[in-house]
Amino acid sequence: MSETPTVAVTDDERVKEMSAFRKALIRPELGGICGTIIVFTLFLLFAHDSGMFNSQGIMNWSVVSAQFMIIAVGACLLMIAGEFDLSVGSMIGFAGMMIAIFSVTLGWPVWMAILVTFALCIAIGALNGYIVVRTGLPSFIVTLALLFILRGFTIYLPQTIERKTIIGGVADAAQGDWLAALFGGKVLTGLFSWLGEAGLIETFERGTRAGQPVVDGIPMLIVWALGLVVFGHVLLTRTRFGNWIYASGGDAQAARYVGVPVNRVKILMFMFTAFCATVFATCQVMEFGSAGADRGLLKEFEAIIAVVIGGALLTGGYGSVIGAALGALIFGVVQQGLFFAGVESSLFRVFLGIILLFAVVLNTYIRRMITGER
Amino acid sequence: MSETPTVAVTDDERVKEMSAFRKALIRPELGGICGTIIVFTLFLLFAHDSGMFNSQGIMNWSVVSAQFMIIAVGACLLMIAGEFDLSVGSMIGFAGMMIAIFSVTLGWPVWMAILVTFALCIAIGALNGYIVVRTGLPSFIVTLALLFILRGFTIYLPQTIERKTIIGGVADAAQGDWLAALFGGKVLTGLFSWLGEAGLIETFERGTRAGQPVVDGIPMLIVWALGLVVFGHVLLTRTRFGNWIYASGGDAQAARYVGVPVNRVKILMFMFTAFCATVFATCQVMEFGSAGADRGLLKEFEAIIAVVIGGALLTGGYGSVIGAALGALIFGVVQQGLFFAGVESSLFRVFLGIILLFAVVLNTYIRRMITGER
Amino acid sequence: TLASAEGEKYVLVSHAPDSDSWWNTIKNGIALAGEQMGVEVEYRNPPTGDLADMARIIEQAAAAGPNGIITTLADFDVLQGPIKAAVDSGIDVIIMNTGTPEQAREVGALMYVGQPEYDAGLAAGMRAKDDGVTSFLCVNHAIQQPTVGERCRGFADGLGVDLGDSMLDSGTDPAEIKNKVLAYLSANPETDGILTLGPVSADPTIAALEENGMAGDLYFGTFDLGDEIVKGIKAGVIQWGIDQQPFLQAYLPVVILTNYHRYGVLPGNNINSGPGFVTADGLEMVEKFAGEYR
Amino acid sequence: MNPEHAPLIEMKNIEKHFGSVIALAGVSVEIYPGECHCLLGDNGAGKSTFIKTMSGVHRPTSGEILFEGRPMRFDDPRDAIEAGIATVYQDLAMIPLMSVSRNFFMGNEPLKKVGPLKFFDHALAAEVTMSEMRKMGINLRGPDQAVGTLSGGERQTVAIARAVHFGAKVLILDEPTSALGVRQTANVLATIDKVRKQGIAVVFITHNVRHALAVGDRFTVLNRGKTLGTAQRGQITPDELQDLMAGGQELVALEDSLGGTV
Amino acid sequence: MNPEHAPLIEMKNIEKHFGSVIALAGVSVEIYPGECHCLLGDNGAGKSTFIKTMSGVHRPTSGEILFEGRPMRFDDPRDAIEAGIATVYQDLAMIPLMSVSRNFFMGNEPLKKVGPLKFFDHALAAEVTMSEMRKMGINLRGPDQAVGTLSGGERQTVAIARAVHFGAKVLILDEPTSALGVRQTANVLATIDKVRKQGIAVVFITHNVRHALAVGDRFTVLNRGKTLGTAQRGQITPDELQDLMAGGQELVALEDSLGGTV
Ligand SMILES: Nc1ncnc2c1ncn2[C@@H]1O[C@H](COP(=O)(O)OP(=O)(O)OP(=O)(O)O)[C@@H](O)[C@H]1O
Ligand SMILES: Nc1ncnc2c1ncn2[C@@H]1O[C@H](COP(=O)(O)OP(=O)(O)OP(=O)(O)O)[C@@H](O)[C@H]1O
Ligand SMILES: [Mg+2]
Ligand SMILES: [Mg+2]
Repeated sequence: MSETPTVAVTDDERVKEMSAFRKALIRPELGGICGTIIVFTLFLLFAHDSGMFNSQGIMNWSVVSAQFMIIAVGACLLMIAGEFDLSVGSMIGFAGMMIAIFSVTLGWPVWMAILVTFALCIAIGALNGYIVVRTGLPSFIVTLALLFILRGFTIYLPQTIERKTIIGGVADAAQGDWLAALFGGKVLTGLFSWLGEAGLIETFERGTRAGQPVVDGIPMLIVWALGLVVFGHVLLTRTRFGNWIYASGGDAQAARYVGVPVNRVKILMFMFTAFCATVFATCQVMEFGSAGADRGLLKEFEAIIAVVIGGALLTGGYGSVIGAALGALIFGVVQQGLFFAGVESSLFRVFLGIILLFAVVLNTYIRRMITGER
Repeated sequence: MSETPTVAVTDDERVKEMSAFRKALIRPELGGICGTIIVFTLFLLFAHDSGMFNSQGIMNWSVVSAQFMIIAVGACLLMIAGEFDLSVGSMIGFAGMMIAIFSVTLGWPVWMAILVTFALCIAIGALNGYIVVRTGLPSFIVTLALLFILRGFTIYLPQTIERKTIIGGVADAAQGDWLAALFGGKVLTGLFSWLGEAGLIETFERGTRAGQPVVDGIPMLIVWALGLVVFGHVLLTRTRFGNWIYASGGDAQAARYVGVPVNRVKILMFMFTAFCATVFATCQVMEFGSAGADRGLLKEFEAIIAVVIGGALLTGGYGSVIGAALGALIFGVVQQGLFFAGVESSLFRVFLGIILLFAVVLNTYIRRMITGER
Repeated sequence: TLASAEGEKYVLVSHAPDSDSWWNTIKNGIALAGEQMGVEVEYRNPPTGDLADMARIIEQAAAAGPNGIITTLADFDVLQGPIKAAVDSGIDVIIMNTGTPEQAREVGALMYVGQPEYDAGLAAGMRAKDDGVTSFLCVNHAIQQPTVGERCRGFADGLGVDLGDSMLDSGTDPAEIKNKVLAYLSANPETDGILTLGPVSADPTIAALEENGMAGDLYFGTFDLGDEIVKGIKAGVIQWGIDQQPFLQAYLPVVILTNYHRYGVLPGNNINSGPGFVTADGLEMVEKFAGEYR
Repeated sequence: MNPEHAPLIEMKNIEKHFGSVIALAGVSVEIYPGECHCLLGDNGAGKSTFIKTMSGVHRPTSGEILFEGRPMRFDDPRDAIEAGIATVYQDLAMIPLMSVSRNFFMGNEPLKKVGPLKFFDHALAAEVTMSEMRKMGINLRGPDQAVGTLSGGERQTVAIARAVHFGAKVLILDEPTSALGVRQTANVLATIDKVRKQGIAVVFITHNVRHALAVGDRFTVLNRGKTLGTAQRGQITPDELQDLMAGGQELVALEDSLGGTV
Repeated sequence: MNPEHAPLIEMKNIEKHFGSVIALAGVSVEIYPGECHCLLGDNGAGKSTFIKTMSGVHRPTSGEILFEGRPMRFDDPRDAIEAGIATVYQDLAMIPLMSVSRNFFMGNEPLKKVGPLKFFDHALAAEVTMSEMRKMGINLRGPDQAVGTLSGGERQTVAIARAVHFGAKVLILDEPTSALGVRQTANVLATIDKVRKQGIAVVFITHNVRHALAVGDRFTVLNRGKTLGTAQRGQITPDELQDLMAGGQELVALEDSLGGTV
C-alpha cells in the first residue's frame, strides 16, 4: 500500500516524441530571437552602407532600443502578472514635468526633485494597482482613466505655473548633482576616448570637440536598460516572487487558493512599471535638460508592442523579460533602420503594423508548441 | 414518471426577496441613466446662464454627442460580441481620405466615391475580424496593427498622390449629389425657419445671416446617430442575431457548441464597426468639405469610453446600445459643458478620466446586482 | 565640403507629428529643390511629435552621414546636443521654421530660415491691437507642442492682454473644434478676436463662425495657409493669414546647402521667410497653390 | 431497445488526431433509436472527443458517419443540431451573464414575424423556459434571471432541459452527473429513462458503473482511443464492466472494501 | 480513529453570508487527526463554502475556528497553509501555462541562499516534483512540462500530490474524484487511505456514497447551510446516509433499479 505500482502511465504510444533539439529550441524568447536575427540580416543586407553600423549609428539605435527596453521591462512583468498599463506614456510626461517643476520652478536641488518625483510616480502606480485590485475592473479602463488624468495635469500644471508647456533649464540646475549624473551621465568615457585616439572609432572633425571620438561613452540610459533587464529576468525566473508573478497572471484565483498574495504582486508590478516610466523620464530630462507636455505620447503602446513582439501573452501568465528586451531591440532597430534605409517616413507605421502582426502570429505558434494549448 | 414532482425547489428561504421596484430599476442602462441625470443636473446648476441650454447650445452638444454615438454603437455591439477595435480612429481618417481621393483627385461622382469607400472600409473591417477569428489572437493586438497600418496609408497616399495631406474641395464636388445630401445635409429646415419666424428660437442679430434662426435644421449626423442607435438596440434585444451577439461575447466556446455561428457574428460586428466609422467619416467630410490625414485620432478610445460609461463589459457578453448612447451623450455634454462653464480647457482630460473611473465603478456595482456575479 | 559632384544628400528633420498636415508644404519644398538641384533629400519627423524622439532622429541622421541637415529647433534644450554633435562631426546644419537666429548661431548652424514663432505672434497681436481688438480666443489644436503655443503667447503680449484662459485646447477633430469654438463664444460673448494656429484649427473655426452668424463680424486671423483659409480670406471671414512661406523654409536651405557644398557660396545673413500677412488682395497665386506650395 | 431497427447513427472507424496526439484510433459505434447507449472508459480514453465528432464540434480525421443510413458530414455543431442531435457537453455550454431563457434558446431562438421582419419572440421563450424548468423540478425566480446566479446543479439541469427540449432524435450527455448531488443525479437518471422511452436515442457518458448500469441498454468501452467492444445489458456483470472501464488494468487493493464497484 | 484525542480543528457555529445569500447558517464540526472526515450533502448545501472558511479563502461571518485548541483567524489562504492545512479545491488551483514543478511549488517555493539573496531552487523543485508524481503513478515527460498539456485526471493528481506533499496536518479534498475514471478514483481513494494512516486528518467531500463509505471514518451531512449531524462509520447504513445526503427528501422512483445507492 505504500506504493501504488499498478498504475503505470504509458501515454507515449499515443504521442509522437519530440526531438531534444526541438525541445531546447522552443522557449518564449524564440520568436524574439528569430525576429532579431531576421531584422539584423535584412538591415545588414539593405542598409549596410548607410551608416547604420558605424559607431555613431550603432549608438543611435542602441539608445532608442534601450529606451524601449526600460519601459518594456516594466510592461512585461506587469503583463505577465495579468494586467497592463496604458498610463505609461502619460506617466513619462508627468514625471519629467514634475522634475522640471520641482527643480526649476521651485528651485529644489535636483536630487531632491528626482527622489520626490520617484516617490510620487510610484505612489501613482500603486494607486493604479490598488484601484484595479480593489474594484476588479479591467486594467485597460482604469489605466486609460489615469492616462487622461496624468496627461491633463502635465499640460495644466506648467501652463498655469509657467504659462508654457515646456520647461527648460534643468540641465543647468543639474550641474554637478550626484543623482542627476546617475541618469544623464555616460560611463566608459575613458575607453572610448582611447578607442578614438587609437583610430578605432571616428572622431569629430571640427568644432569645440574636434579630435574627440564621435561616441564618447555609454549613456547611463543603456546602463539602466541593461540593469533593468537583468533585474527583471532574475526576478522572474530565479526567485519565489517571479513564480508568484507568473501565477498571478496565469490564474489569479488559483494562485490565491494556494496562498500567493496576488493583490500584493499586482500592485507591486504596477509600482515597478511606474518606476520604469520614471527612470525613462528622468534619463530623458537629464539628457535633454527640459520637460515638455508632449513627452511620452503613445509610449504605452510601444511598450506593449515590444513586449508582445517578445512573446508575452497579452492575457498574462506567459512571457519572458529577455523576450521583451529583444522585442524592444527589434522595435528600435526597425524604427531607426527604416530611417537609415531611407524609407518614406509615413510608411513606418505600415511596417510597424505588419511586423507586429507577423510577430504575434509567430509567437502564438511557438507558444502553442510549448504549452500544448489548443 | 411523466413528471418528477418529488423534487421541489424551495431555495427562497435562504435568499432575501428583492423588491419589484428595485428589480425594475436595475438594468444595464441604469449607470448611464444615473450619469445622464447627474451630468445634466450639474450643468443646469452651474452653467445654466452660459448659453448651454439655449437652442444653439443644445445643438452644439447634441452634434458632439451624436458623433460619439455613431462610433459608440458600433463599438458597443462589437464589445458585447467580445472583441474591440482600436483601428476605428484610423479607419475614420482613412475613409475620409478615400472619399476625398476618389471624388476630388480621381474625379468620380461623389455617390460613387462614397459607395466604394464604404465597400472598402467594410472589407477592411471584415479583414480585421477574419484575422482575429482565424488566429485566435486578441483583438487588441490585431486592431492595434491595423491602427498603424491604416494611419500610415492615410498619410502616405494623399502625400504621394496629391502632394498634400489635407484634401479639400469635396464640398464643391458634392454639390447636388443625392448620396452626399444623405450625410451632409440638414432635415426639418422648414420647421426651424417657422420656429424662428414664430420667435420660438432665437434668430441671428448680426452678420450675414441676420434674421435667420440660429439653428436652421437637424444635421443628418444626428439623424444617423439616432438611426444607428435604434437599429443597434432592436438588433441586440429583439432579434435572434442579437442573442447570438450576446452569446458570442459571453462565452464563444459555449455558443459554438449550441450552434451559434460565432465566427460569422464576430466578423459581421467588425464590419458593422467599420460601417459606423465610415458613416462618421462621410458625415465629417461632407460637412467640412475636406479630408485630413489626422482625422479620427484617438476616436477609438472615445468610442470605448462611451461604451464603458454606458455600462458594457469590456470582456464582452454584457451591455446595451441605449447605455452606450447615453455614455456618448454624457461624454459629449461633459466635454462641451466644461467649455460653457469656462473650465480651463486642459483640465478636460482630467475630468474625463475621473468621470470614466466613477462611471465604471458605478456600473460594476449595478452589474453585480443584476447578474449575481461574485 | 568642396565636392562639386552631384548627389549630395540632405535630411530635413521636423518636430511635427505625422498627422500635422501643414508640413506637407515642407515636404513638397524639399522635393522640388532636390529635383531641381539634383540632390537626394529626405524628410524625417517623430511620428507622435515627441521632441525627445526628434533628438534621436537628428542623431540618426547624423550617423547616416548626409552632407547637410535641415532641422527645426523646436526646443533648444532638447535639440542643441544632437545638433552640435552633428555639426562637430562635419555635417552642415541649417535651422528652419522654429527657433531664433541667436539659437541657430549657438548650435553652430550655418544660418536660420524661418519665422520666429513668438515674434510672429507678437506682430500679429500688435496688428490686431491697431485694428481695435481687445480680447481674443486662441484655438490651439496642438496643445502638447510647445512651439505652436508660443504664437498665442506672442499674440497676447502684442495685444497687451493676459493670455489667461483664452487659449483653447481644441483637439484635432474638426467637429469638436467647431463646437468647442461655438461653446466658448457663447460662454464668452465679449470675445472680439480669434486666432487660429493653422488649417487644422482654422477650417472648423470658419465653419463655426458661419454657423453662429459671426462670420465677418469677428476679427479673425490665422497662421499658415490652406484651401479653406484662402477661401475664408476671399470671403472676408478671415482678416489675414500669416504666411510664413514654409515652401521657402524648405526649399531655400536645400538650395543654399547645395550651392555651399558645390561652390562654397553662402548668404551672409539669416532669412526671415515670414511673417507675411496675406489679405484679400493678391490672392490668386496663393489660392492656386495653397496647401501645396503655400 | 430494438436492435432490429436500423441504427440512427453509425460511426464507422472514426479517427481523430490533434497534431501529434492521436485521440481516436478507429472507433466504430452504432446508436439505435430508443436505446440508452453508455460510453465508458478511462480518463483521456477519447469519449468526449468521440461524441464531439458526432455532434459536429470536431471533424473526424478519417472515418464515416451515417445518420439515418445516409452519409453525413457535420461542418459545424449547427448542422448536427439541425439534424436532430442535441448535446450537453462536459464543460457546460451556458453563458453566465445571459438570462436563463436566452440561454435556453441560444442558437434556436423562437421567432415571430412582424411584417417582413422576424423578431425574437421573448414572450414565448420565457413561457417555454419556465414550464420546461418547472418540469425538471427547478423553480426559477423569473425567466430573465441570469444563469450566473444559479447553482451548479441548477445549471446542469438547464443544460439538460434545453437538450431534451430540442433533442429531436439523439441526446448526448457527457458526464452530466459528475458534479451533481444524490438527488439531482437521481433526477437526471430519471430524465434519461423518460427520454429513452419516448424513442429518443441517448448517448450517456459516465465514470460511474452504477449509473451506467441503472439506465444503460448497451455499453461501449473506449480505451486509449480504441473500442474494447460493445456489450448488451445483462450480458455483462458490473465487475467485468468495471475492469473494462479501467482499461483492463488491475485496480489498487483498496477496492475490495468497496465491494467491487467504484 | 481516536476520538479521545483532542480535535485538530474545531469549527464552532460557522455562519457565512454572501450579500443576501446565507450559505452557512451555523455549522459546527470537529476534525481529529488521522481520521477521514467525509462532508456530504446536496448541491448548494454549503460544503465548498464550509471548507473554504476552514482554509482561509472566506472569513466566516460569525463563528469560531479553533486550531489545535487555539482560536485561529485565517485572513488569507496563506495563513491556513502555514498552519498546516492543505486544500485541493473543486475548481482546481492549477495554472495551465506554467510548468508542473512551478505549479507544484506555487506559493511554497523552495529557496536556496546565494550570499544574502534567496533564489528559487529549480533543481530541488524539479526533483521533488518528479519523484512525488512518480509515487502517484504519473510519469511526466519532464518537470518543465506545462500543466496545460496534462489530461484532466493527471492534473487532479498533481493537485492531490501537491496537497499531500505540503499538507502537514490536515488535507482537504473537495470532490476530488468527480471527474476521474475508475482507475484514477481507486488511486485517489488509496491515497486518502495512506495519508490517513500517517496520522493526517483528511476532509473528503463527495457526492458518491460508496466512495464516502470506502474511506470515511465519520460522516457529516450538510443541508441548506445547516448540519444534519455527524455519524460514525458503522453506525449508519448506506441507505440512511443516502437519504440524509439528498436532504431527507424522497428520491425519484428509478432509484430502486440502482439497488438503493446512487
Ligand atoms: N483539442 C485537443 N487538442 C489536443 N489534444 C486533445 C484535444 N482534445 C482532446 N485531446 C486529447 O485527446 C485525448 C482524449 O481526450 P478526451 O477529452 O476525449 O478524453 P475523455 O475520454 O473524455 O476523458 P475524461 O473522462 O477525462 O473526460 C486526451 O489525451 C486529450 O489530452
Ligand atoms: N461567493 C459567493 N457569493 C454568493 N453566493 C455564494 C458564493 N459562494 C457560494 N454561494 C452560494 O452559497 C451556497 C452554497 O454553495 P457551495 O458552493 O458551498 O455549495 P456546495 O455544497 O459546495 O455545492 P456543490 O456540491 O454543488 O459543490 C450556494 O447557494 C451558492 O450559490
Ligand atoms: Mg471527457
Ligand atoms: Mg462544492
